[in-house]
Amino acid sequence: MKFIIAVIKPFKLDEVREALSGIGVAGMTVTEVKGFGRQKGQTEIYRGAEYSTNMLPKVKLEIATTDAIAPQVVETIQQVASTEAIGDGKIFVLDLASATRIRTGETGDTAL
Amino acid sequence: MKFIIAVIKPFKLDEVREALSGIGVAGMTVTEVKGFGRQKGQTEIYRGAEYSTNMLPKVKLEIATTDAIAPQVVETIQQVASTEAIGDGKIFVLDLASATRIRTGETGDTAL
Amino acid sequence: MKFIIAVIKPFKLDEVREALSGIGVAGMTVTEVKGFGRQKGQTEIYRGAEYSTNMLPKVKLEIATTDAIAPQVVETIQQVASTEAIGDGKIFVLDLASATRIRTGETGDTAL
Amino acid sequence: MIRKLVTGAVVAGGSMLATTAAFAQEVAEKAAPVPNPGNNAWMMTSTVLVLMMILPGLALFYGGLTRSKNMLSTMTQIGAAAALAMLIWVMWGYSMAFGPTTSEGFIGNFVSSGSLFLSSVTPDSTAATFSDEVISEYVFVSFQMTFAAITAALVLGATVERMKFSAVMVFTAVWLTIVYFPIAHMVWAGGGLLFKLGALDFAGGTVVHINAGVSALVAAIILGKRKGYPSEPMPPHSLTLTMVGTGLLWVGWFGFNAGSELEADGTAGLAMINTFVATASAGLFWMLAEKVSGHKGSALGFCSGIIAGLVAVTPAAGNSGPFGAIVLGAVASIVCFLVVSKLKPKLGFDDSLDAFGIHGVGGIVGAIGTGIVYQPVFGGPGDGSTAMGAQVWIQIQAVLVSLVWAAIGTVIAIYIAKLITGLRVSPEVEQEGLDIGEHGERAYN
Amino acid sequence: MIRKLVTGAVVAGGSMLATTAAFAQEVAEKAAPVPNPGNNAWMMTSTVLVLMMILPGLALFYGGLTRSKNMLSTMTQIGAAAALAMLIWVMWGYSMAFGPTTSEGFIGNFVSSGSLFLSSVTPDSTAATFSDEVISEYVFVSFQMTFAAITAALVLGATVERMKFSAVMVFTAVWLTIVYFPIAHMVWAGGGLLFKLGALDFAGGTVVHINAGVSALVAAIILGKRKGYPSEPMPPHSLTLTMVGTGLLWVGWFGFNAGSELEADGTAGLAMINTFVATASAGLFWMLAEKVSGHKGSALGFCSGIIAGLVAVTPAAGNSGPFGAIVLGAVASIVCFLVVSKLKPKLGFDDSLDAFGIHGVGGIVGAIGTGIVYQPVFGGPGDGSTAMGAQVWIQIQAVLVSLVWAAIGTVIAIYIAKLITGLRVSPEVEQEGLDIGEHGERAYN
Amino acid sequence: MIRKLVTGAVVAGGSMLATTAAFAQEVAEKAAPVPNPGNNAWMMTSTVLVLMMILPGLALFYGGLTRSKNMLSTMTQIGAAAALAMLIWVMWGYSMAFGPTTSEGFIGNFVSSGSLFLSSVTPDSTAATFSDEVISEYVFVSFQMTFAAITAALVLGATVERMKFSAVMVFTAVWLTIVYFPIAHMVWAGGGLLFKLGALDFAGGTVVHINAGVSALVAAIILGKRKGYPSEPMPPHSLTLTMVGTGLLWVGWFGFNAGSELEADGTAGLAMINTFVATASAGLFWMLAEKVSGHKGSALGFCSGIIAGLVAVTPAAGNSGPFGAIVLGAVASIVCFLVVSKLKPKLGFDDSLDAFGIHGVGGIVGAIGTGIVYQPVFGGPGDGSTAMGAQVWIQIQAVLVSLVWAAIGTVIAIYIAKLITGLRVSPEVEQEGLDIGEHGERAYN
Ligand SMILES: Nc1ncnc2c1ncn2[C@@H]1O[C@H](COP(=O)(O)OP(=O)(O)O)[C@@H](O)[C@H]1O
Ligand SMILES: Nc1ncnc2c1ncn2[C@@H]1O[C@H](COP(=O)(O)OP(=O)(O)O)[C@@H](O)[C@H]1O
Ligand SMILES: Nc1ncnc2c1ncn2[C@@H]1O[C@H](COP(=O)(O)OP(=O)(O)O)[C@@H](O)[C@H]1O
Repeated sequence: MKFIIAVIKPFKLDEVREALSGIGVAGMTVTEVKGFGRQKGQTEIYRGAEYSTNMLPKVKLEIATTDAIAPQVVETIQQVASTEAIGDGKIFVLDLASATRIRTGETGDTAL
Repeated sequence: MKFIIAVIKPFKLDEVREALSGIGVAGMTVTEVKGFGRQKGQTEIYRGAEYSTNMLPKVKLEIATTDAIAPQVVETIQQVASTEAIGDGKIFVLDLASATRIRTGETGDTAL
Repeated sequence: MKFIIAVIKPFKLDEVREALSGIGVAGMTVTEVKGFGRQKGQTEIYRGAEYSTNMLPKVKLEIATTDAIAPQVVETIQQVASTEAIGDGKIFVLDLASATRIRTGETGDTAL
Repeated sequence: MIRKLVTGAVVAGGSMLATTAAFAQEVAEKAAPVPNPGNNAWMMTSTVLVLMMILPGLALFYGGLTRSKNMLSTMTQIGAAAALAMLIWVMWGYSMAFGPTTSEGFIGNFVSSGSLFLSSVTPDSTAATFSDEVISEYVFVSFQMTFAAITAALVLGATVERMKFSAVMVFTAVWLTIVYFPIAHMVWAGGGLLFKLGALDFAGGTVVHINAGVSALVAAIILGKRKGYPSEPMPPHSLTLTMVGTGLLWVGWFGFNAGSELEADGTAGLAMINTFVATASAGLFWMLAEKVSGHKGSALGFCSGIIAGLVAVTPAAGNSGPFGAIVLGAVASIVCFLVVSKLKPKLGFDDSLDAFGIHGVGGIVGAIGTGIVYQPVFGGPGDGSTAMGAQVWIQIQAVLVSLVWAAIGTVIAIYIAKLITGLRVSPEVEQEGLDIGEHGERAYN
Repeated sequence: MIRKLVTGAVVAGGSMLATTAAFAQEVAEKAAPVPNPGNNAWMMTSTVLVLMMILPGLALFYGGLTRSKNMLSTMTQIGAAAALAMLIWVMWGYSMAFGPTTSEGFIGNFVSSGSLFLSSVTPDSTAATFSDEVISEYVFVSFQMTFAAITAALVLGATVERMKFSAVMVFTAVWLTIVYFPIAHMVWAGGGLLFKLGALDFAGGTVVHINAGVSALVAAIILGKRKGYPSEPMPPHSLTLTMVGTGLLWVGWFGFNAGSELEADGTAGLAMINTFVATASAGLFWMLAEKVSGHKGSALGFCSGIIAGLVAVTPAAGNSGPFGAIVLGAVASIVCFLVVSKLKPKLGFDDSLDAFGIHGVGGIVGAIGTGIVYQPVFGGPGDGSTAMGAQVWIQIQAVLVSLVWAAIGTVIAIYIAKLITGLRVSPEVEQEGLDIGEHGERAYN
Repeated sequence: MIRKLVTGAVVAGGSMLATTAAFAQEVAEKAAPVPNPGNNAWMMTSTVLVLMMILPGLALFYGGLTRSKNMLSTMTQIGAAAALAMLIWVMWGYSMAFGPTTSEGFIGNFVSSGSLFLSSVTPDSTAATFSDEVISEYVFVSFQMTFAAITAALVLGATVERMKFSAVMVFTAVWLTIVYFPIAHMVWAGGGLLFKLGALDFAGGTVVHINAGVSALVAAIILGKRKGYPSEPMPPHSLTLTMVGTGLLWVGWFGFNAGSELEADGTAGLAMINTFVATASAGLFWMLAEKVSGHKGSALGFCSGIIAGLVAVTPAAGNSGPFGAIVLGAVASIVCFLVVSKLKPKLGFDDSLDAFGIHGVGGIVGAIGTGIVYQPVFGGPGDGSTAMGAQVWIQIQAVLVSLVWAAIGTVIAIYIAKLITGLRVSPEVEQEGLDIGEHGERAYN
């Protein structure tokens, strides 16, 4: 199994979720994060104090999938979340050693 | 070592934490997340506009453990966090290549 | 590639970020989390009811790096984030199977 | 001062209309007193200030103390209970408390009648003040209406986070009718039991605060504790909002206290300065009490002290000198602090937001203390005609009567609410929060 | 009551100065009426209350309903539009609406003139009330100024989250000049068209609410929907703040309604009690309507009902008895509920915060309903001299005139704003939020 | 107008009691002036409005600008300092500033005495206004009390996020005694130095704003910068709350400015309209200044302008025509903008919330500007008897005296606080936030 971590622009969340459920992704976990990368933030000014922050609001998705559909998940996210503008985000894939559904105690692929 | 990621219902947090400290888990990191899965959210109505969201508030635990106690951690979480109702959450186990305690620079099992 | 997860004290964030960009880390993702460990929280009192919480505000960094610079990243974080006081946090390193830049679809080291 | 009230009001306002129209006209032509616009202006301002105490004041004060999942429920219960109280007030409340027809004999101690649906009130009718002045009766009706509304809302502080919205509505309607209106009549109306006894209650320490506090306690006990209380931490979700609410309550309370003089005169000024200093003293003394008992002086402590001081000075506002008020505020604050943070955890009940601990206890301290600070030796405005001991005993009697009446009435009201609505939300709704469960919304998105 | 207004005001205040100074002095020496401080006090209080309705009241009410990324933009637009309105008011607004020189003939139906830059006003000049009293003209100018300011701000409820700040400024300036001042003149000034027609509008149902509501609708349609509306959920970011705003609006509205009597008399008291009970009734009836249509009674429903009730009782405040007011509030609440939750989703426009759905619709119900509740048979203060049917017909005519005038004027104003500023923010700014995009800040850090 | 004040007040109120009782009675029987309820009503309303400026107004304005970890600390410091000021005021403050016994000779320029613990005040005693009217002395005491309280609270804007709570308490007590009361006496009391000089200060530009601003600057410099300032970003944690605070300050300021007339007359109306338009103008001009210097017009800019305008119009409120006020607001706004966003970053001090940058600087602009806009040529109410140059020079002298007095007094007060309490929290507490470190609570859970 794979554990996929994707950092995307917040306004793409709904689209990505819909696309993923289209290819059979049953669940995911979503976190509000701040991203730091090439994309530069707007300059904010508070009474003359300028903050030019590179910390931008992003959304992080965590999705556990079977090995089989993992590549498709990555591809779908990449395509749907891309606006071709800097700051679109990243997708990271890690190996997932085991998964358990808390409700039933099932493990492995059926737990996802 | 293992890196265990568990997504549970928020109100189970205290119970799980106590149970884990009972089996010797010294630390963990907790994040408020939104979960998306089989469980469906309540319908919210604002002046006639209905939003039925499937994004539900969950709590994510991240726990680094030795290989030895990892199975026991998973089992404990599974048992304590289960209400046998849909939406109880998941437990994911990843392999952890290395761990470092920032304060001392210690690495490996003793850093946990 | 490696996926580095570091939990640090919030006020160290800026320093760590600067140090990392000094050694060429282009990006990272930051989350506000609550940490549970050896460090004990302050006691809070509301009209005579005492809550002594061990959940302390921390900041979690997630950084994907090449295998080459991973050790240096760990070391830098460890050194900069350390105050030698309890609760400084941890650094976890996981193996990263693949990485994709959403904007371009690039994968591997160049996507970081 | 309020004790000199309402027979006059009735004469000038309603009862004129109770006589034959012809005669009334004749009287009116001769003597019809015209309100001084200055007094009317002050009383309208006061009325508006008391509304501000309820919404947003009390809603924020209480709401900030609840968990965020119950924020809207708390605010909505307060708002809706107040709204219901207003409608009931114009329908039968005013009539029961201040109606022009004073019932004969025993029953007249407890209720009046004769102005259902405000039938006796017109833009020209007036209510007497304590001097020779009058104010427009509609203004008097509005002012008193806000008292009924806030008292009903205060009770809910003990029952939030678990009582059904429908139960709140039923309870409010019954409770006002069998508890609030009779007590208001007893204390403030010319023929009322405690009025005749000579109890001092400038702005409603007994009618509003003891009454609300005791009712809150009884309701909380019958309702039972919140799930998880006291083992689970339930920290206030926004003390910022609680402080905002505190500020607005303080601001609005000047309508309450200085407004209760019914005129913009020097006694209103006295009530005003007392309300300032008693409150300031109580706010600081609560923090001091925390300090002395080994904790840090807290923001919530400051807010709690402010409220305790306001409550305690309510019966004393025009019945004390400024230094009596400072002392009264300090004493009430310390007593409430001890009850809320030392005694309450030992007792079993869950008075969620300390409606009893602060309004009930502070109200009792204030009511009894008024008998003391009223005396000229303590700088009070009393003429010394009633000895201090005697006055204090009158005050204690008044407290006891309200206590018993409120307790019994609340038991009845809450069981009626239980019968009709089931009273308490399901454990699932309680877990998930009443905002989603009862109103289908979240406070913050 | 307001319909008896401003010819008198003009006589006592401005027009005296329009005559030769010598003559004026002579008149002044003989008869110069001196304001009763009580009336001045009440009117200054009322003025302050209306300001509180705008900032923080309306800013919170609207702001809480927007998404957090647009919070500052919403609040700033409201504040800045109000500020601009104040400046314009003293420059040419007061002159156009209530100036001492009533233009002759046809044009006099729509505007007056003669007090540009308040040239005719001094600390000693006065404005007549509806009886023999006067108030200081500066107070009258201030009071009326807040009406212009809040009306301009109300319109923005339909256009938030997408309209440029600069466009708001231009629109406000033009709109006040061609829509608000003429309508205020028509309804309230002695020579005004609708005034002469005999339309009842105690506190500005037509001038403020119908006017703002219709203008909001037109502006929203021209501006177009928010990106993602209605498919994307846009839940209110803080109903807590919306409830706070609701409370402050209710509190402030007493300045609006009871202040419109211009005196602290019994009719002001009547306006006050009506404003209480109509609102209470409307708040509860909205929740009831939700219940009946199968949902949970909601906090936002309660707030919406409160506003609908306040809007509806505005023209009726001193023109109704309390029970007329209760019924009016209930009816307006139910009608607005149906429009906002049943009708609006079917129509295509995006009136973001329901400025039309509540102010427009509630205002129309109130204006027409006032013709009914005014009648003595329904407990109203009317003397029955105008038959109910006739009065209702007058009210309908007034509604239609304002409707058409406001719609046309808004089209002009919005297109001028478009020409100068481009009207709408870029899609990127809209996506990212107007707080960052237009003001360079975040509401919460 | 205020300059005509307090000798009269003393005569009517206190000093009567300072003579033999018998004589006083005789005088009283002949002439005892009775307050008009309208004036009393307005003054009580004004008093309440000023309290609202402090809590919740200023607490929100300042609190929103701090980081969330210091929110409760900021609000509590403001509330507790104000509470302490109230107690001190009735104990010795009123006596020092407005006591009935004017000290002879040199010392009489700076303090009075004779009413410790308000010993000379009764519900019947009165204070003179500027005409032949009087108001109840308790009302005057209350009104002036709120001025002392808010001024103490204003200073804290420069010292938040690092000053100990205990230090705040000690500082406030000393500072009021050696700085505020003497300056209030100098400017407003009959025998006061600046009063005799002929300085114009309608509502406290010098006493409140310059005084608070300068003291804030001095305190901030002695206290030192916040850890991390200016390298670490410290964005306001909730501009929403800051805007709410701004709105409440504006609303409350009418009590401040129009209340300072002490009567509900036409001059109060003038003060009111000036307070509207100067503020509106300043709010918009700050945004404009941002725009012109290449930034976006910001919400915080709007708020800052509002406050700058309010500060500047304070001395001018009844001493200017509306157009003088508009210009004064605009000028003050631009000057404050330049100081706060251009000059301050270049200087080394950390005036955390710009108490000096806005209250100090805006106060100075207002005080000097008042000498100009007062002139009849600019539409002001002056009679031209004092030439503009001469008046401006008087104003400058008054500014200088307060500046020096406040600076020296603050140095003393802050070092006393340091001696007793240590002044500043430990670096750990500062890092972690004063809410947890000093009060043991979190603002948000
Ligand atoms: N090395 C990294 N490790 C973890 N997260 C990263 C890394 N680099 C970028 N990110 C995340 O991806 C987001 C987008 O990256 P950025 O460099 O701004 O644009 P792009 O991906 O289009 O090149 C960042 O805001 C951050 O959240
Ligand atoms: N494939 C997945 N990857 C990551 N998180 C998941 C995944 N599936 C479910 N989750 C998380 O687990 C939570 C519970 O899942 P859900 O399907 O609702 O219930 P259950 O686990 O009882 O079947 C979700 O809210 C989500 O946070
Ligand atoms: N086993 C663990 N798994 C995940 N996170 C941990 C673990 N142990 C500690 N942490 C995180 O590291 C933080 C610091 O740990 P703590 O034990 O308090 O101090 P120290 O690292 O100095 O020993 C905790 O607050 C928590 O966020």
